[in-house]
Amino acid sequence: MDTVTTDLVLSWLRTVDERVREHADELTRLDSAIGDGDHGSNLHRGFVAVTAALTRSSPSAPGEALTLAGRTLISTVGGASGPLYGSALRAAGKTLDGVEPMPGELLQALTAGLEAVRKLGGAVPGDKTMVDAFTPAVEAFAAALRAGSGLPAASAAAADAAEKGARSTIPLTARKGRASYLGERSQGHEDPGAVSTALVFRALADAAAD
Amino acid sequence: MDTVTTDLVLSWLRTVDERVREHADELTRLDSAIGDGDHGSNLHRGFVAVTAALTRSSPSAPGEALTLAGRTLISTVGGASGPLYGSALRAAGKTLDGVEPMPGELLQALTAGLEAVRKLGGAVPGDKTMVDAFTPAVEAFAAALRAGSGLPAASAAAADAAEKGARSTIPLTARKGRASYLGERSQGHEDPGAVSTALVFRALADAAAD
Amino acid sequence: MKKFINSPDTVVRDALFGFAAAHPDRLCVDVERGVITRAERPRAGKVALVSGGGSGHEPLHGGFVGPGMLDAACPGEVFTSPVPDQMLAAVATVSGGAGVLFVVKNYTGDVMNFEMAAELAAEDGIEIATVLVDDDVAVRDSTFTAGRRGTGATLFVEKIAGALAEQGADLAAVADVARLVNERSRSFAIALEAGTTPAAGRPGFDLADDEIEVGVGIHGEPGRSRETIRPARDLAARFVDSVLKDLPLSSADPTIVLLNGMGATPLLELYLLFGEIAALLEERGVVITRSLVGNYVTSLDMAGASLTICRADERLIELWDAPVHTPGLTWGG
Amino acid sequence: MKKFINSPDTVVRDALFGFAAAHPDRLCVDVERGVITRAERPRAGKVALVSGGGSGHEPLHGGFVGPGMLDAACPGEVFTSPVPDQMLAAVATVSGGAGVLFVVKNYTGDVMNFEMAAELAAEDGIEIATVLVDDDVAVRDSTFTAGRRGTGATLFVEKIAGALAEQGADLAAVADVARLVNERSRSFAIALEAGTTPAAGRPGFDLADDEIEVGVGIHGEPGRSRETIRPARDLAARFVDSVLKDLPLSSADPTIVLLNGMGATPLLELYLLFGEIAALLEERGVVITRSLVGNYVTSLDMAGASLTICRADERLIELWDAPVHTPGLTWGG
Ligand SMILES: Nc1ncnc2c1ncn2[C@@H]1O[C@H](COP(=O)(O)OP(=O)(O)O)[C@@H](O)[C@H]1O
Ligand SMILES: Nc1ncnc2c1ncn2[C@@H]1O[C@H](COP(=O)(O)OP(=O)(O)O)[C@@H](O)[C@H]1O
Ligand SMILES: [Mg+2]
Ligand SMILES: [Mg+2]
Ligand SMILES: [Mg+2]
Ligand SMILES: [Mg+2]
Repeated sequence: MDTVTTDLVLSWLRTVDERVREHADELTRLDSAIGDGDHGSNLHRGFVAVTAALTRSSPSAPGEALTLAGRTLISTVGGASGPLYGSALRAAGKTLDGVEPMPGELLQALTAGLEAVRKLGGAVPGDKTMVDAFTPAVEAFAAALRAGSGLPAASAAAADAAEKGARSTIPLTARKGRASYLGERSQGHEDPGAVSTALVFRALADAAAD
Repeated sequence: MDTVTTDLVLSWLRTVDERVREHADELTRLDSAIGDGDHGSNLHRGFVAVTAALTRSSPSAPGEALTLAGRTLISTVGGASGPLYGSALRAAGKTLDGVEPMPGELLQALTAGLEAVRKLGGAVPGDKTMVDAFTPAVEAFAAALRAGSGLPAASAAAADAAEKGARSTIPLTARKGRASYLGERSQGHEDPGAVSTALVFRALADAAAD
Repeated sequence: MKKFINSPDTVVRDALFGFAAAHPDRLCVDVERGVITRAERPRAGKVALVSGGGSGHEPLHGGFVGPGMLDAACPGEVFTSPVPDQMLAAVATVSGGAGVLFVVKNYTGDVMNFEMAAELAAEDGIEIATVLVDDDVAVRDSTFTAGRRGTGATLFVEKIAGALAEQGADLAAVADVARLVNERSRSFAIALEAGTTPAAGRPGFDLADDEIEVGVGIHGEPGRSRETIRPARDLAARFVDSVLKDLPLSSADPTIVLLNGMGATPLLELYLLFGEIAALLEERGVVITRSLVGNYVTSLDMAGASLTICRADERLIELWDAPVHTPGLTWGG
Repeated sequence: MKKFINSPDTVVRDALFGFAAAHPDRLCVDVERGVITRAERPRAGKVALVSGGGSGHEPLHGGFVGPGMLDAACPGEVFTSPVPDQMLAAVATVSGGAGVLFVVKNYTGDVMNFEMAAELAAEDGIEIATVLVDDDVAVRDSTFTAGRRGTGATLFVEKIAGALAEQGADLAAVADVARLVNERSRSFAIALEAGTTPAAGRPGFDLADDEIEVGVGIHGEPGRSRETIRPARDLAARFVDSVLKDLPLSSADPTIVLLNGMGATPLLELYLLFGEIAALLEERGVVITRSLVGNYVTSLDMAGASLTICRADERLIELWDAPVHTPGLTWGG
């Protein structure tokens, strides 16, 4: 079974909720170092609301689920990450047609999500933001599909790339978001948004692996 | 030479200034435990002003010196200790007539000082205040004179008694001053005002011993 | 200790220069004599209100000098009552011939220094009345001790007596209303962290990471008991129970409620705590007629709060509502 | 962490209940939708001012809602910008048909969330203008970064634009004056201790006993550099130099000067520091036309201060002096 079912997307989003909960303190600690120490609680609040919204309205298509999740994040998270993740999921959801889209369509959706983040936030790779994890993840996902991988393997490749991308932010000087206020003092710290993006992709890989 | 000369009184007051300076931190620490942590700086401020006032006006009689010192304390210290020590020295000074009074006259002056403190503050021995050092000091001074001691020995006896009186405040429950707010939690701490009173009598003993 | 100061010895003096610079149009600050008065000269025939006490409680008292409240304030050294010379200088400056009310918080030092000043002023033929503020229920009142401390109710007394004086009442009437407000007001405080005086350089007492000091005063004196931190809801009950025990209230009583921060407590927490206290008071049938939430009677950088309630009546509420224009408290036309 | 809270998750909601209880006569607090508005309904034809941002900066913004200043405030979670739904609810409540000005501090999150709200409101046919406040000189301004942060000047913008809106000016004029005030205002902050968010439970950064953080923001972000504590006189020079470098002033310029406490700094220290700053400004020929000393744009329990100066003109001073009646700022008839 290599299509993107509604169940798979629901399981993905539920897994993100779990992972964010588990890593909330870590995300907050990372954000304390170069930001304002709320990234963990921001995402936690958001994905708890997402799970609740999905349970309430049990969407019948993957795109519908992602769009609802995006809208919910926009309405509950605030901060920089709320509009960014919210717009990403909404854009991805709007791109995803039908009840069982193919992996290639998920790639388009992820690409649309990344585009939304880059358009809204204006960050490019190297600015020390979630874009530094998101971009290589989408690229790895695309490369894996091109190489003939199925959804589980492509998702795992994306998760690996996102984690590597997150780690790659450590030496960078932040140029966007709150960490940019620190200038060179932001060097030596991992970007919290890049780390949470890696969690999102790892959750996709785990959901797809089942 | 067993009279109370102006020089002796000036030397006494200067010695108090020195001792208060040396013990300011200790007095403040004691006051932090059961009060508001200012007794050291209060007395320090006061006796620096006393030394300055005495230098400025070089009084020609012991009573004049003590009265001036008392007035200066009232005008510069504030808090509870300012009016108490100030009134004590003023009352003592007013009692002390002539340029070279006898030790018996000093006893009368010290007694008047103690009376002023007790009248103004309303404390009795056992209330955990400076009265617990002042009272035995005056009694010991009186007893020594009665037993035929001269000024140096009587002053030393008074200082010993004041120090013992100060230590005797440790187990007491404060009933007057700021420490009384603590009720039984004031037990186990030495009263800062009793300790500073012991410094005053030790300074007298040292000045008289020269 | 990290503070915006030049030296522990010059804190009050240096701050007075800043106070003068900040309010040149409304206040007159005599740094040498340690007296803060209104910019306008005293109105003949108006009872003058003079207060004062140790510094470190700002905006009390200097921040309450102005139309509708105090005529003068005498700031002592940090946590140390002012000296009689200051009160005498204040009286000389603001006395309008109708007598002077001393508003004195009940601490041994304050009482003695104001008493000495009152005696000397009386010798100069100036009529002085004194109200002692003693509202803190954490301290047992007894004639054998120093009695209850004066804390939050000082603001109520200064505001309400100040309003009556502004209306032209005589000294007896102003002193009476001041005493009435004090009798009908009670306070209770809890500290999360002690404040640090510049002279001591370290906190007045040390608390563990989960400890609070219950029943503290405003001078870094330790409180009645040390307890474990609890949710705001539970602490609110502690505040309310302590005050109401000493100040029984019926739903027919108008009240003025002050939730006061001790200096380092964020307004966000004060509002939160006030919400819990208001809910509890409502449960118990107590009506909040007027309220004030903020840092008014502080204790340097102590983290904590105090609750003060005044059992008012229509007249006291009217006087409370009267215009006041001071750096620390402003309302009305 | 010791705070007057029930749980880190409910801090803002719980505090809003307290805010409502504290100001029942003047404010309307919609706890569910997270919007604070004036008690009176919007005046038809008046431009409405809506601001908001993360909580923890009280009295900013909720404490600045009232006649002469804001029409509505949207409090986000602690240090987290509010969500667009809040701004839309605020707009729906306070729009008087003459358009709405969003006052937004320049932080990525605030900018994005207000932008989304502005787009959605525009779709509903409501005219929205936005002013971005970016006064903090500690941050280098550049189009490649997030730009300067918005801090103390927010109070100036909200007060002055609010006054003009109250006078009946149209949206373009109100937005223009808001931008003018922002352009002419600069700020700089120094922290002695970081604040602690309820969520993180520990200070945003750790400082040694003699360390200070220079050029900090109001969200517990560390500053530009870590330095050794110095006397207030020297730190005053640091504040003044930093601001004046970016905001050249001649003795002909009227100024508005705000010395702002970050939450845990006693008023005594703020006044002391202000005294030093005022003396330095005088030395450099800068005239302080109006000043404000106190805790206005705070950062929870951060110990520290920020200096904001606005190069004003006669018109801005007039608007500054116009009556304002809010919980956090009150003057005039
Ligand atoms: N302009 C931007 N473009 C992309 N990502 C951004 C941008 N600004 C911030 N971020 C991401 O958002 C993360 C911070 O999110 P969060 O802490 O929730 O919001 P805030 O910074 O408002 O407190 C950063 O670690 C970064 O990855
Ligand atoms: N009523 C009183 N009678 C006698 N001594 C008193 C009385 N009240 C306080 N004292 C003395 O004053 C000392 C405190 O002085 P100080 O700290 O300078 O003043 P304050 O208590 O106003 O801060 C106490 O330790 C005590 O010995
Ligand atoms: Mg953050
Ligand atoms: Mg003391
Ligand atoms: Mg004292
Ligand atoms: Mg944030």
